[in-house]
This record gives sequence, C-alpha cells and structure tokens, in this order.
Amino acid sequence: IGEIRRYLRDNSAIRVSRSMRDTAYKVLQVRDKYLAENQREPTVEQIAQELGIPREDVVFAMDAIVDPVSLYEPVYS
Amino acid sequence: MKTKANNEVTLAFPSRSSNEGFARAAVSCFAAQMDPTLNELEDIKTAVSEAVTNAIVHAYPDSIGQVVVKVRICPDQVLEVTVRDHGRGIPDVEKARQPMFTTGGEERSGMGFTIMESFMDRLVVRSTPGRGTTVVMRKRLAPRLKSGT
Amino acid sequence: MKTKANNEVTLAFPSRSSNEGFARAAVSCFAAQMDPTLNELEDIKTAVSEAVTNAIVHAYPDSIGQVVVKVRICPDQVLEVTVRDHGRGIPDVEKARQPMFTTGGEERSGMGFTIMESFMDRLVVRSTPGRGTTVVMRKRLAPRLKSGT
Ligand SMILES: Nc1ncnc2c1ncn2[C@@H]1O[C@H](COP(=O)(O)OP(=O)(O)O)[C@@H](O)[C@H]1O
Ligand SMILES: Nc1ncnc2c1ncn2[C@@H]1O[C@H](COP(=O)(O)OP(=O)(O)O)[C@@H](O)[C@H]1O
Ligand SMILES: [Mg+2]
Ligand SMILES: [Mg+2]
Repeated sequence: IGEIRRYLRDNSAIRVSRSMRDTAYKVLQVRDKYLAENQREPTVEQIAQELGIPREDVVFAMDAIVDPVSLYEPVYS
Repeated sequence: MKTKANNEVTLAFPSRSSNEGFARAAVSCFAAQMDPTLNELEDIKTAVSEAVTNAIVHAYPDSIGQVVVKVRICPDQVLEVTVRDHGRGIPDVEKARQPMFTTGGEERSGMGFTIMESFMDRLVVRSTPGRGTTVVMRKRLAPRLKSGT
Repeated sequence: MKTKANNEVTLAFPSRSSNEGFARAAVSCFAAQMDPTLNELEDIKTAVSEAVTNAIVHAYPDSIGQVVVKVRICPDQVLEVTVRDHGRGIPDVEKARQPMFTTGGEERSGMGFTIMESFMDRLVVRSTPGRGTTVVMRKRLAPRLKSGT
C-alpha cells in the first residue's frame, strides 16, 4: 500500500516542465523527419496532427525549451 | 472581497470558437508560473474551457461579442480565473447551475457549471439578463514540496 | 491606416520580468491559428520577446507599469503585434533604433530594435517622452501549400 501511495504521489507530482520537454522532443523529431522527407518545414498543424495533440500544445511545448540541445541530454540519452 | 494578487493578466478576444483553445492555452501558460502538476493544470484547463465555451455559445448566440478572461495568482498558491461577457445573461443562475440543465439543445450536456465546480475549489456566478455574465473560479494548488526527493 | 483583422486578442499585464515568457508563449499560441512553421514561430517569439523586454526594463525602470500586447491576424497571412507601454518614452526614436545604441549599460546589447526589424517584415515605433511607447511589428507568413502530399 505504501508502495502504491508513493507511486501515485510521485506520478501526480510530475511537473509540467518535464512533460513539455517530452512533447518538445517529439515535436522536433517529427519536424526533422518531415524536413528530411519533404525538403521543407512542416506547419504547426501538420506536426499537431502527426502527434495527435492540439496546435497550442505544440507551440506551448516549444516554448518550454529554451535550449533545444539540452533536450537530448540527461533524460533521453 | 478582493485578495491582492501577486501577478495577473487580462485577455480580451472576440467570441469566436477558435479562441477557446487559445484562452485555455494562455491561461495554462500563465498558471505555469505557479509550478502546477499536470493534473492541476488539466483541471484548470478543463474549467476554463467550459466557462469560455459558455461565453462563446450562450452569451452571444447569433453575434460576435467580447470575452474577457482575467487570471490572478494570489497568495497561498491560489489561482483565480474570471471569465466575463456582456452577452444576454442568465435569468435564473441557480437553475442554470444544476447538473443537466441546458438551454442549448441536443448537443449540450448541461454539465458545464458542474464541471467547473468539481475541478475548481470555488465557483461564483453573477449575471444580469441583457447585461452579461461573470464567472469567478478559484483553485488552491497543493503546496509545493521542496524538490530533492 | 488600419487593416481589418480576422481575429485579434489583447493581453494586459504588469511589467514583471516573469511575464516576458508568458507574453511570448501567449502570442505564439494565438499565432498558431495561422498554422505557421516552427521557424516562423521562432522569429515571431524572438521579436515579441525583445519588444516586451524593452517595455519591462526601459519603459518602467524603477516601477511596475502596465504592458499591453495586441495580436491581430490580418488578411494574406499577415500577423501584426503591437506592444504598448505608458512608461518614460524615447526622446530620439531614430537614434534608439540604431544597432548597438543602448541606454541600458553593460548588460544590454542595443540590438533589440535591430532584431525586431530583421525577424519581422515591418517595424513602426512611436514614442512620446513621459507618455510611453508603441511598437508595431508585422510579419507576412509564407503562403500555406494545400496539404495532400
Ligand atoms: N455566459 C453565459 N451567458 C448566457 N447563458 C449562459 C452562460 N453560461 C451558461 N449559460 C446558461 O446556463 C446553462 C447551463 O450551462 P452549462 O452548465 O455550461 O451547460 P451547457 O453549456 O451544456 O448548456 C446554459 O445552457 C445556458 O442557458
Ligand atoms: N519601451 C521603451 N521605453 C523606453 N525606452 C525604450 C523602450 N524601448 C527601447 N527604448 C530605448 O531604446 C534603446 C534601444 O533599445 P534596444 O535596441 O532594444 O536595445 P537595448 O534594449 O539592448 O538597450 C534602449 O536602450 C532604450 O533607451
Ligand atoms: Mg457549457
Ligand atoms: Mg532591448
């Protein structure tokens, strides 16, 4: 029970910044893939559709990462 | 009684349905200053979405009017969101707040106010028929633990 | 000369530095309606950030004042962003717009207006000393290809 409670607490305490970094990482992946395949930039709507999230979330996520390089560092490597 | 806010923003936009998503996103961008959890932010977004949708669909049913959203960060991790319109108003607020009550026909659930009430801690609705409606919602976020473990 | 906007939003907030990030995010959430590319969005955010920072640090150097940002979506994929303050104003706008000109000391680059000019298509600056400053920026986004490929 303590285990579950701890899990729930940790889980519900996920900060927005962390989740946004996650989304931002996916957004950049979709962008890079699209660019490689089409030789042009995808629009926000195209990215949103690919990820199944609202346009605003794409934009919001990109705002959460000031330094795109740092995205690829600790959490995902 | 007005609590002093530590920070606040006012958004004003026409009652177009495309602005519902904007309002929801803008409120959550602003609330992000409070370092909410994802769950808290989802609750806030859901409540804001209901209130703004009401202003768009009920306040100005056949026209475009102004919707004003004010977001205030108050002491003790309290977020206050006010959604105001100058639309047709609500004749009987108590009745309108009942679960399942709707004047909107088939496609409306009548659960908007109930959702605002359950996702926020406090809901005040003031309305004058022919003059408009003001919805004030408050939510106290869980105190932030100092990070470390 | 004012172009008719298809949609617009007004944001008003106190000149706290924490609101710079909010303004940038809110403008880009709104501009998302135009379906921009990430590059276009970056340009817009950079320009908005410079203009809002100026209102925060230069317009109200020792106090907190109101900053108003208006975002308009105009025909032909034109985005217009207006940043207005009622702060101390700029005595010589032409001089202030020169690259490297700053009254801000060491930590300022004097490149704010130059950045706004280069990331947007048009920049108009109006200012009255003691009364405030209005910066209007416009950018035309690339025409959208119809999707299908
Ligand atoms: N801003 C408003 N202006 C006018 N009427 C409103 C407004 N908000 C709510 N109402 C009225 O209250 C009723 C209940 O609202 P709500 O609980 O959100 O359910 P629903 O929107 O599904 O009808 C609406 O059907 C409408 O008659
Ligand atoms: N909103 C404003 N209110 C008052 N002065 C301003 C404002 N914006 C810019 N200025 C003046 O113009 C100068 C140049 O601005 P900018 O090009 O952004 O460079 P910087 O901000 O690095 O000084 C500033 O140093 C300041 O003197
Ligand atoms: Mg409703
Ligand atoms: Mg500057």
